[in-house]
Amino acid sequence: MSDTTAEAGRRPRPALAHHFDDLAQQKDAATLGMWVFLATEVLFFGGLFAAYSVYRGWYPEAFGAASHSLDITLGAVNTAVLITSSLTMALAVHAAETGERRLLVLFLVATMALGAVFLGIKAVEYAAKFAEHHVPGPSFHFEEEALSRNAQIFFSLYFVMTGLHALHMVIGLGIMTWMLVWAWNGTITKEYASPIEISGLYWHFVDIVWIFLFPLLYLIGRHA
Amino acid sequence: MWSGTPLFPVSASTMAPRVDALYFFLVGLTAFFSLLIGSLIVYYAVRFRRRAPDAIGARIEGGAVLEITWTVVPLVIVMGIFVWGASVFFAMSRPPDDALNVYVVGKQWMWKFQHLSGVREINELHVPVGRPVKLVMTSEDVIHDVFVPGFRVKADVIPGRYTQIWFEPTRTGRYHLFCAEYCGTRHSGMVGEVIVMEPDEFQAWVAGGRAEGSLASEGAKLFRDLACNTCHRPVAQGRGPVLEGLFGRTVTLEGGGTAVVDEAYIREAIVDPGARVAQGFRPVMPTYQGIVTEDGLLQLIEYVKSLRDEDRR
Amino acid sequence: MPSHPVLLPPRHYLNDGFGVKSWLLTRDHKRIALLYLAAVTVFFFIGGAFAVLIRLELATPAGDLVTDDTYNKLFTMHGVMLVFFFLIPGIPAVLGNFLVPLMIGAKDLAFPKINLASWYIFVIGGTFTMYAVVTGGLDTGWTFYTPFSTMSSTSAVVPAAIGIFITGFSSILTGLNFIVTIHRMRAPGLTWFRLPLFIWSHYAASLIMVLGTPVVAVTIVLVAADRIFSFGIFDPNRGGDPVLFQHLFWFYSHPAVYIMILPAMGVISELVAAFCRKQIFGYTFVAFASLGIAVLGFLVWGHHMFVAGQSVYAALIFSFLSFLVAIPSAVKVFNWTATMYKGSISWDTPMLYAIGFIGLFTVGGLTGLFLAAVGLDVHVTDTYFIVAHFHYIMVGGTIMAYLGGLHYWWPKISGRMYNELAAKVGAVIIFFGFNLTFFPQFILGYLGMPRRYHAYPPEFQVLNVLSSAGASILGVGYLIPMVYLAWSLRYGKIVGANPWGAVGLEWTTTSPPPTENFAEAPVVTWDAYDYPTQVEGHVV
Amino acid sequence: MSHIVPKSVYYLIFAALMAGTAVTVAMAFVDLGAFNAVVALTIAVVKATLVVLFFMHVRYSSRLTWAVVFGSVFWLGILLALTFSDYLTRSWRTFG
Ligand code: HEA
Ligand code: HEA
Ligand code: HEC
Ligand code: CUA
Ligand SMILES: [Cu+2]
Repeated sequence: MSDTTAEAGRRPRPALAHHFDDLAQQKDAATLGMWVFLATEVLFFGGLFAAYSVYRGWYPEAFGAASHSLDITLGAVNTAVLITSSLTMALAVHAAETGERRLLVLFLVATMALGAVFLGIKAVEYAAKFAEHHVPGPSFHFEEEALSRNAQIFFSLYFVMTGLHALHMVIGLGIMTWMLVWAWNGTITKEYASPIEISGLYWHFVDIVWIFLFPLLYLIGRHA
Repeated sequence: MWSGTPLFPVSASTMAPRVDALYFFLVGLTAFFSLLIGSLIVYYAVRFRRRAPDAIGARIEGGAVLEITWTVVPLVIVMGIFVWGASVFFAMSRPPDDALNVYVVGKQWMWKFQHLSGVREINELHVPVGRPVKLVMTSEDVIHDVFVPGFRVKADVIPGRYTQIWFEPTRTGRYHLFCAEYCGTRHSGMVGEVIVMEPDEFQAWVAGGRAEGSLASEGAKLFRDLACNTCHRPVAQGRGPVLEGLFGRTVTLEGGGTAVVDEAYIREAIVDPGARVAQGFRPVMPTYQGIVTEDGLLQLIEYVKSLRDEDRR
Repeated sequence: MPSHPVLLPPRHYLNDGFGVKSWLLTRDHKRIALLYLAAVTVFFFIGGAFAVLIRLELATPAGDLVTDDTYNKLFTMHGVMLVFFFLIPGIPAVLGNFLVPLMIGAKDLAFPKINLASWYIFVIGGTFTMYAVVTGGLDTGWTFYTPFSTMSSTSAVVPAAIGIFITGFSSILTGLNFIVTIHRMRAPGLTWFRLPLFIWSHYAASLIMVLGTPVVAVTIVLVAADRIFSFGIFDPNRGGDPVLFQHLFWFYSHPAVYIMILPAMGVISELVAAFCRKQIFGYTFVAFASLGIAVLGFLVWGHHMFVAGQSVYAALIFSFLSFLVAIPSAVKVFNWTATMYKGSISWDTPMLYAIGFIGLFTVGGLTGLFLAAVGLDVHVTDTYFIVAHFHYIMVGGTIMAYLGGLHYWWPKISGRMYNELAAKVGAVIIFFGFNLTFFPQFILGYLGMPRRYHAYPPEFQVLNVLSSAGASILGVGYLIPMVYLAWSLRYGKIVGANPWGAVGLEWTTTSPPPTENFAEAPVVTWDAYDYPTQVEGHVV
Repeated sequence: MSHIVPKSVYYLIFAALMAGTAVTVAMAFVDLGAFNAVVALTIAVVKATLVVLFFMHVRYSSRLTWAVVFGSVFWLGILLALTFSDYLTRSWRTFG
């Protein structure tokens, strides 16, 4: 193991893996790796967006009516929560790059807290959907009888899209916990901030997905 | 051993020669390029075989002229094939107006055919020679596919909508009918025959069939039994739109947009009335999905098609 | 011939640690490649065994050997195993894993831990799918068409789907690893246009893995949601569109056929160059053809749906684009042929496989043109013509290239040479067995014999018997390399660093290479396949 | 060391994102016909672009990163465009 940096002894793991020449190469590789992974994610959600677009084109009325039954306030609040968490994440990256460890920990905790709030609100919304029998399947019931069949498609997509998004949030919380440990024990330094930056990329991506989900799911034909 | 083993399918429709011509052209093309490449590589492998253990090949960089040639020539060839294939396909997807209509319902694992005259058959389809036949097809469960190799036609049969193919038989005889889309356990047993007859024989066959009444008249019965006529009446005061003269017309929809009334539109109006609502009406019509069978739907459609403007009161 | 006896190098990746743990926890790309080799070989023989049963059943027109349900499970598992667990990972995860770092002068892939993880994910996915086979099997065809898979099939769709979903991530991670490695880990001086074509083709294939696989993953999620929670997204009775499933499925699965062929083409470029001792004619055109195939390959998926109820106009667009994607393949074939002109061509086994590939891929690819021509595809789609088309490319093409590559790099992997005579006999048997198996299927297809048929009209029997006879020859052919390659591991002649007198960074290090690949980090000052300037000093 | 984005930029972007959210919600209640969807999606695209450029530092990143971002969106475009080449033309009649 070649480890030339001076403060190597303090760290629980060597920052430079053996097969890289230097930290810059390692960082470049890791960053590119995350971006390529995010490209994968774009296409992953892209499949859902394609399905959504087809059915929304087919059943505009049913999609509008079903969308009305979602709680726009909770949706909007959640959007704000997630955007704020993106801000705290960006600030955490800033703190890592400038080597401010206390701030870094603080912002990571804030990001996680906001993420948890988002999931909490989502859970409240899901519970309401269950109570209203808006979950697709045998017990599905929709108030406007004539639109019921196609509203069910909307809710199917709603649950798959928000469910997969929530799953990404949960994974994000896991990553953030890990980063918190590294921030805490000093693995993250000014020189070795890239783990935080890369986790940040992931977090922001999940935010972007929501930025699209919110208008697509909550805001159809509200004026009507 | 080879007697009774065909190497080429019979050609029994007007479409068959057109498809076969394209096929033979492609066989020729494939033979030409495969033999060209094949003999070149074998010839080079022999001619330029390594003669000393440390011999090295000649240094040749490659040339733009050659590269452009063997990019452009295949490009021109394939564009030709594209146009050819597309024109055959267009002919296949455009049934002649005077085609004889037959409805097809596929289900695991059998074929049901309904002639307009009301004659029904299972796994056998009788048609007259020399007359275009249009099949309007749907499925009761999963995707199937009607395939008659002798006619060179094939199309998937999809639940929830209508697809169609057409053919004009050119010779009498019995031809294989296969289900060509995998549909479960007895997919390979979902086979039947198309029986092409002389027109007069066909007339006799129709007359001999035990028709329960034409499709449209069966539909009229259903229309009363399901109480459609409580809302749809030949006068404008009904709760639903007047259906007389509807078929083929362009209707305006609630919330903008228009739609041409064809078989698929009527089908949708019955199984999913909420999807497209005619202008000036509330979506009060209940869905008949699960209440009317696919066969029943076809009868209703034929009935609605048979309602002429003149029947209005 | 060297006068002194050649010995294995004292220290190499195979003797750097012994015992199960040193293998199962290895981060060394070369060892992971061998782990993949083991897994993939197992899956190949499982899938091949299903093929044997298929061909046995089809020897008679009546469905007499197995029941119809069993037959449906046989061809489904045959397709699933061989596509997802053999052909897609095959060349990239075995040869690519071994060679990408070596060819670009790197110590390892960019993410060695992820590389190991992807092997585990692969094995877990495979286990899941095998579990599905045991608990009821899968009878949907490898294409999982809805609503049959979601509403009708009573077989183990969900476990199999989960298995494939999991395996998808292994594929994504491998592709990601390659892309980052090729961008970031090249040796000094190794510019893009000095890269071996093997690297270009793996780069192109990786793009497809990364951009295509997620779509099929999410499609599988939707199928599972339909099946488990009865969501009805693809159920026409509840407003869903089964054709949408086909769009999403083929958005991945068409490009996936290029995941299967591009790495094979990369292998062929290496083989042709090495056994002609000559640079590849039109290097840049071949390199860009790989990228062209990867990009255009994403635009043609609808050609699997010409009769599936998509719009006539979409069919025309997809037909047009399908013809375009044939052009870069044609360019490659012509360039390989031109490379042979005035080469110094040896008849070693890998070259026999390369020649077999070029011929069979040409036939398979040209029959693809039949299918891209819409009006003709209507007649042949879902018949044995399709079956013949893709076996010509996948078995006649990719497997030929895989075997050729395995033979070519075998001395590098193991440090030893196999028995050349046995290898040549094997190659010839495989070639003849293959053609006897699949050529009759073209005729059967045009006659109208539908695929996935457990029983068929008696007039098709003669051709089917020929095909079954070919398959047994082919099966024997595949066993031969197993035997002599295994034998060579112990008794094969020890070879030096460069037994073929080939160029390329992988031949400059010892055989087998040390764990860190190169004693000294290489610096590249030459182009790929730079024969006249480089071959001096090689032990021939 | 790579470019460190000043905090003020983050706050500015944050404000823009919040404003964007407010505007989308507000616009949803105004009847613009088919344009409602267009407006909502345009705002979403703008918001996403801001996040990508500033929060995710793409504005300050290498050409390769740009290429990956552009590439992924382009591929998504392929998926949507060719899928809709089917759905939008299904009702067209074949001419003749
Ligand atoms: C590795 C796998 C692989 C590869 C590389 C290809 C390559 C091609 N395939 Fe194939 N294909 C499959 C695997 C593959 N295919 C499979 C598995 C299926 C069936 C799936 C299922 O339903 O289960 C299928 C099905 C399939 C269909 C759908 C048929 C149907 O279901 O109705 C079509 C239609 O267009 C098609 C076309 C093509 C074309 C045009 C190419 C081209 O890329 C070929 C290009 C190559 C050449 C053209 C040869 C070299 C050229 C020359 C020697 C020069 C002369 C050239 C010219 C004049 C142009 N393929
Ligand atoms: C990568 C891909 C791959 C490979 C390598 C093969 C290899 C072979 N395939 Fe397969 N095939 C597919 C991919 C592949 N196939 C796919 C995707 C389908 C479509 C599935 C679907 O419709 O869903 C298909 C379908 C398919 C069919 C059509 C089934 C049908 O539609 O009803 C047939 C029929 O002949 C067939 C035959 C063969 C044969 C004879 C081989 C031979 O090359 C196999 C040779 C190998 C061996 C013979 C193994 C050797 C091992 C032994 C001899 C061990 C001892 C064995 C026993 C004890 C039994 N395949
Ligand atoms: C409760 C009243 C009611 C009943 C019963 C009813 N319909 Fe309707 N139908 C309507 C109304 C209202 C509309 C217009 C709104 C719409 O398109 O949903 C309509 C529309 C239609 C249309 C489309 C007409 C157009 O101009 O677009 C068809 C076709 C149709 N119905 C057929 C039937 C058939 C067949 C039945 C019986 C199986 C039936 N209806 C039963 C009320 C009814
Ligand atoms: Cu019906 Cu196959
Ligand atoms: Cu394809």
